[in-house]
Amino acid sequence: MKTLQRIGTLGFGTLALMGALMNSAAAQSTVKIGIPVGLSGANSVVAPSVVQSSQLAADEINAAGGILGKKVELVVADDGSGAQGAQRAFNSLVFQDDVDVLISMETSAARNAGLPIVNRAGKPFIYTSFYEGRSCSPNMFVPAWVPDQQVKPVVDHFTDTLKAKTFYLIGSDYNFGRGMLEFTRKYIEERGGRVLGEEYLPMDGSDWTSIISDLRSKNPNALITSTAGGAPNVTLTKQLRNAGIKIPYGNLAVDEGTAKTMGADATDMFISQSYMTGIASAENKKFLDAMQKKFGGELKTPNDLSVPQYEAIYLYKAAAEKAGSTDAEDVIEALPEVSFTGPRGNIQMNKQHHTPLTMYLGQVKDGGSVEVIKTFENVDPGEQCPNL
Amino acid sequence: MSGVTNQSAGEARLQVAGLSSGYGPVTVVRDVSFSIAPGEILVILGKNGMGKSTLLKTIMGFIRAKSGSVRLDGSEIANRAPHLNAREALAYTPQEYAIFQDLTVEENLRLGVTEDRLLGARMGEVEAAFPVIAKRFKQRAGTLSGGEQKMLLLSRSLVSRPKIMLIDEISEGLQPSMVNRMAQVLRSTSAEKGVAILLVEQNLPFALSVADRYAILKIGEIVEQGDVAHADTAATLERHLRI
Amino acid sequence: MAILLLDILTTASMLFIVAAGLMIILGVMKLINFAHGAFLTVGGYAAHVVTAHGFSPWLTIPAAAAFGFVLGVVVERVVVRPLYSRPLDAILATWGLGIIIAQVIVFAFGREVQFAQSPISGTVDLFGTGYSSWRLILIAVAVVLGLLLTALLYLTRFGLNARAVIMNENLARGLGIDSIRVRAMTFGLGAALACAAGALITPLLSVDPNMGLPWLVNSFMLVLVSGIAIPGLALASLVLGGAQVLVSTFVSPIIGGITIVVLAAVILRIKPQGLSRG
Amino acid sequence: MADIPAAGRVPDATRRSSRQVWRTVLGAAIALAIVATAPLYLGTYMTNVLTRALFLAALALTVDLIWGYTGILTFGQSAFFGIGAYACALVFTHWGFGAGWAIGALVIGIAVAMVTAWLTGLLSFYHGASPLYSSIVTLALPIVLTQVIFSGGRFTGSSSGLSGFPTYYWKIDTWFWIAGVFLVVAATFAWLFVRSDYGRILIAIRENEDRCAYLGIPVSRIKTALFAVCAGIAAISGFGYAAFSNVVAPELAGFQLGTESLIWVALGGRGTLIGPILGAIGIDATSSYLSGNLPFLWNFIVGVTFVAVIILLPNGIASLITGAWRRYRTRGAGGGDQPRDSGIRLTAAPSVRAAAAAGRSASPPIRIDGLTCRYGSLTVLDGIDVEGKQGQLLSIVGPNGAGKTTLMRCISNGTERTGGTVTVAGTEIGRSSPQKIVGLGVGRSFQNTSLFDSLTVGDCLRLARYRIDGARPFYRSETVALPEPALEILAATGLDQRLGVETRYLSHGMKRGLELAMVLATEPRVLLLDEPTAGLTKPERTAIGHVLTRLAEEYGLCIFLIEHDLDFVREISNRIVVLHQGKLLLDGTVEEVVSSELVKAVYAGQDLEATV
Repeated sequence: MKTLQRIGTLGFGTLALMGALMNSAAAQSTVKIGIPVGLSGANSVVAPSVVQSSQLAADEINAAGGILGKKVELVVADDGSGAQGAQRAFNSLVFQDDVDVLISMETSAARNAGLPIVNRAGKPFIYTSFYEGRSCSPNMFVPAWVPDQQVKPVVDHFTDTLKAKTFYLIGSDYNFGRGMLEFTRKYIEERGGRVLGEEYLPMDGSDWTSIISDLRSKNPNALITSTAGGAPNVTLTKQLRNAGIKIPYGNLAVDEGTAKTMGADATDMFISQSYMTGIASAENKKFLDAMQKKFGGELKTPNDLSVPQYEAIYLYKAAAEKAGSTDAEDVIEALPEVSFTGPRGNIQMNKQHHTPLTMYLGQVKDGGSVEVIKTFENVDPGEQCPNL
Repeated sequence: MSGVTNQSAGEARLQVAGLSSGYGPVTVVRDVSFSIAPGEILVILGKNGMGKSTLLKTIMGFIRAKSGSVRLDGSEIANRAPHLNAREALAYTPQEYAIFQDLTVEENLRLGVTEDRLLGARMGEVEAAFPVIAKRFKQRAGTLSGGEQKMLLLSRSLVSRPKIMLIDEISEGLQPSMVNRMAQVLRSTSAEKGVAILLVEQNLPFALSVADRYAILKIGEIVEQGDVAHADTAATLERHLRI
Repeated sequence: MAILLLDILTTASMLFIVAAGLMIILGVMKLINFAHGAFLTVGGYAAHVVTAHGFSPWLTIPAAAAFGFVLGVVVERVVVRPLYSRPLDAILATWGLGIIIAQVIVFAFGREVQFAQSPISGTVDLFGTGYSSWRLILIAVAVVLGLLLTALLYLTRFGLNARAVIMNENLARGLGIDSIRVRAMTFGLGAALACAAGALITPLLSVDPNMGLPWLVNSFMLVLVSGIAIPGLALASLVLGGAQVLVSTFVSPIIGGITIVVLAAVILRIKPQGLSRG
Repeated sequence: MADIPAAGRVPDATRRSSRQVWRTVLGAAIALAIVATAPLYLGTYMTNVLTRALFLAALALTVDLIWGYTGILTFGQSAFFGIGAYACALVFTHWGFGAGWAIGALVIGIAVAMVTAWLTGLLSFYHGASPLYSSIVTLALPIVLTQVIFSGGRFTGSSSGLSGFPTYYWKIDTWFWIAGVFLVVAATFAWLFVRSDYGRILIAIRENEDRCAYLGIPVSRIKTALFAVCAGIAAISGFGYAAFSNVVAPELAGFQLGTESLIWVALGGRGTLIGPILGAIGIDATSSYLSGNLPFLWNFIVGVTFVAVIILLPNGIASLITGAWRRYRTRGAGGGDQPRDSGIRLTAAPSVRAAAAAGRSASPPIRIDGLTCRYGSLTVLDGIDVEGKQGQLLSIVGPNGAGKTTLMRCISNGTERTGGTVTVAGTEIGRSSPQKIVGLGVGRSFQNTSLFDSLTVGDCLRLARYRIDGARPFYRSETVALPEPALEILAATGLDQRLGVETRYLSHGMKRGLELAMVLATEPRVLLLDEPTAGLTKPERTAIGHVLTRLAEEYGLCIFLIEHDLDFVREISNRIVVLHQGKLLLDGTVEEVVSSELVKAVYAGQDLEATV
């Protein structure tokens, strides 16, 4: 029965979307926001939550009169979590739907593939996903964290509080995985720690046997991992637990929702995020309540990808209003100058198109809830794009 | 001219009428008719490439009959799947690759019965006919000598308690003494159990020592038939089979 | 060193378990089942469903096998049977089937990672260190599976019929064996083994719509290298799995990931019939 | 298109082929016109989508050549596409950008792809390799390549690939034209290629690789060369794709794209060129349109359609249209089994009699010493010594399983025997492959008449002349030069009137005749015939017997004949070799064999034949 419902929902959803596509030509009195996102492929697990938070932002803005008096319209396209799909999605959003802005969370491959199209068209592009850093384009803005911001809380906590001296790093062999761990290694060494091993497995690899055995034989004080989201993260954690590894375990790639569904395997894991559902602020409470009200049982747990997406739409609104138009050039100029206070606090991007953020170090407790154990205010992204 | 019809359909165990078959567009067996009564042995004679093996394969259901009928105790079995024919007591012994070389003698015999438990009860017959086979029970069939392999073949047919045996050149490559043994077993099987036997042979002495009747196949057609005991037989065979 | 040995043994066991279903199908039906990866996935989801409904995690394996058998028999009838005479097309059709199964899973369960409870978790103390209990259990499972399959093939009537069909299908038919039924049963058995394998590896893996895919190519290579025989598969799993572990440990896990594929291509060039023949 | 000026000057006899070329050129011109005007009414988005699709269609084209025409199931064509794409991205990112760099990168891409393909071919297309093995290698190729890209770190951009490298930011229309012209040119060449002499060879390889080898066609070399050329084309399209889209990612070289391209080809219709192109464009463009909104449903539909097409329409969706067209045409023109104008003329090749005379003085045409062949513990042939003399018709008799066919095999394929030597005209054959032995002058016919079903009689004959006359890559020869005896057989069987008939429609007797004519077309000095008259009617046998006698007597061929029909043997043969259980029992004249006590003893009461 549930299956049927899902298929039904999917059917209606797509019908509605197609309807939206067909109507799009008629009404030019709207602001179109293109959302290329990985509905299929590696990002498909988290993509629905991103779409949901986008919908909430659009609804709220429309209820409050829209942007410059125009209604906000979302155009979602599947990028397949990869380069080819992203090109299709960006092409169709930019050239077919003629959107005013692209706001989305994507894989690095998809972002890289879409960026030339964005540049060619001169559209603003707010990339709402944390990533490995140092991707620069005059058109692209990043209100999410980069390694410089995320790694420090974990390493600092491990070295200062848990007195870890030796570390072991495990990642998936891809840009994000390697970028994160490269930074982590540097930072650990800066802090006087030692990295005993740094190992990678291909993205679709699922057999961590030899890496875990190596880890065990080197006997480090702490472990930090940065795998691809979804399956590799889960398989690594499962196999670590199965192998009885109990040293402090910092996971740079897991979000609250996944940690929760992992059950007992995730217990005691450390995670470092710019957003956690447990943030005690009026904005966060309001956001969570609104999400709950809007989506009810279908709600996907808001996370460190969907919340920046929500805020990014508001940032775009602020920029357009500051510029007084939705003209691409004006908005691009205005974006670094506006701010928005959302569930994560006050968000203001800098001249290098990246964002100082408050980071939270959390630990997964029995039952899957995440307890915030430390807050790091206004962590600077560092020199990401000095040439901008 | 084609046809051996000295039996009426009512008595026939196997009745073949107007049967044609072949490979793709090529017709190899043309309009062949004959019948065999229970306890009777018919031998099909002819040289290589005349369609003898094809005829057996068509009766068994391996090759599609293009036209004609095949009746077992009066009911049509033409173009029925071979495994169904086998289960209804047609025991077919092909000329080549007729045993499973990599299976043991026992396993080969088990494949002759529909259920494993039946084999034990029927082993007596095998022991009586070919004592050597019973002795080699656990041996791999491929390690048997050529003659022993042929004995295994017949044994496998015997344990299946067939109504009809279709046998393709069983005597080929055998020592004369062994050929005689085969002839004895076939004769007694047919006589004591009322099995109808269709033999395909090139070994004339063997064929004539076993069969009740003969038919000569030439380029797919039956060109001559008759009783082996008939006075004309020698002359007829001479005419058709020698140069 | 002891750990390395255990790693090799457990990896080989996993490979053996995962590839067995593919081998049975290839052996009897001369058909490469590229939906094998999808069958593994189905097994993982079967495990998920069983534990999500509160049944014992130990039930996941028989449940997956039973479901796989039914699935296999249906698939054989609809997709595979028309393609017996076109073996290369059958590869493509089963690959397409894999795509379909993955999509159906997405419709039914969504795209996200699912979880199945493990029958056993934690470690056992061996040679002074703890070693994953489930991995150790897999060694036993592989051994039992190998013995059971051998027994099935060599001690039962079904096995005798199946072997007869492998060796000479026409002769088998002439002896009353319904080779079509044997094939259907075999495909069912192969699918059942694949699904059971899927359930067996879920305690170490995540359940997601593509979980089986990475195993497909490796299983395929193993089966070809094995020369289509149970001892051959055991040997191939040990050799290739061992090579994978060694390369991963001493060279790099990334190169380890392609060890099986490359080594298999080389072995098959030298011994086209695989390890257990010639 | 270098052939076109030449086509203008060809004499009358080749009018039909030049019409073929002109028709192709006309088709290409129409396609180019469509390409030229399409951006005008398509709009930016569709132009963009189609530009990508056109590059992918070129990839599908190469898959069709390899799989559809030649029958090699390849999962790895995407690897070459990826190599071309990465050549572009790597050079532009790390070394430099400009016209010189672009050409350099393209050359590097093509060269790397072709060398990789050539090595892959060496590995997987050896004689006797199973078709599955080459599929395995092509499967491993993209997997390994993807892993290499992943581990390339910053250099290859790992999983994220490379993007934003400098490239030509031409207008999208310009890119569309580039892609369109490239595809049309590639397709035109491919179209002419598959209809040329070489194209027939590809189909022949697909239908019966082994027979090709026994006609002296270097199958492995042709497959490897084709693989390399297709790799080059795929690399060019990958290069174009990368330069246009300004991004490369590991998935461009991956196994998934490899299988996807198979799906395009299968759905479009393998072995049609146009079908796969339309399949690729159609599916890629539609998925651009639909997958954004219906990603899962879309994949599901593609999967179901794919499986259904494989099962129900093995020739793809195109076959629905071409099938209807063919039915429509045949209603007017009669079925495919009717003789049609084949456009082929037979001519006489320079006389083989002269050649035979020239070689008369040298060593015996064939000498076999101590030939032994074992399969495991089974000895099929045991120490056979025979010498075949010029102009001798030697019949090999013996009961089934005596090793007659194995003897033929051991002579015609150097890898078959386990001991002893075979010397053909003074040259020891060593471990030579069948096509090399054909080159020495050994022709072999087979027991079963498995010809090349979808080739016409004329095509088959030309195929048999490959070793002597070669084949042209973009052009179809109009004449087939055949040695006199081959022409005689064709005339005797009436095949010369049926040159345009596909061989599957031939009668059994005609197939036998064609088989023999094909073997003779290779101009052998030694002829190995395995039951050439099996299943023939009396007049047909007589005709063939007559030809065989003349071949031996007038043309000086040495003929080994396996024959059961002793009447026939006696009529035409002057020497008989008796084999029994792998041993040579007797070697003598017909009379000697018949009167031999030894033969009688062995065959006593057993074999009618030996009592001749």
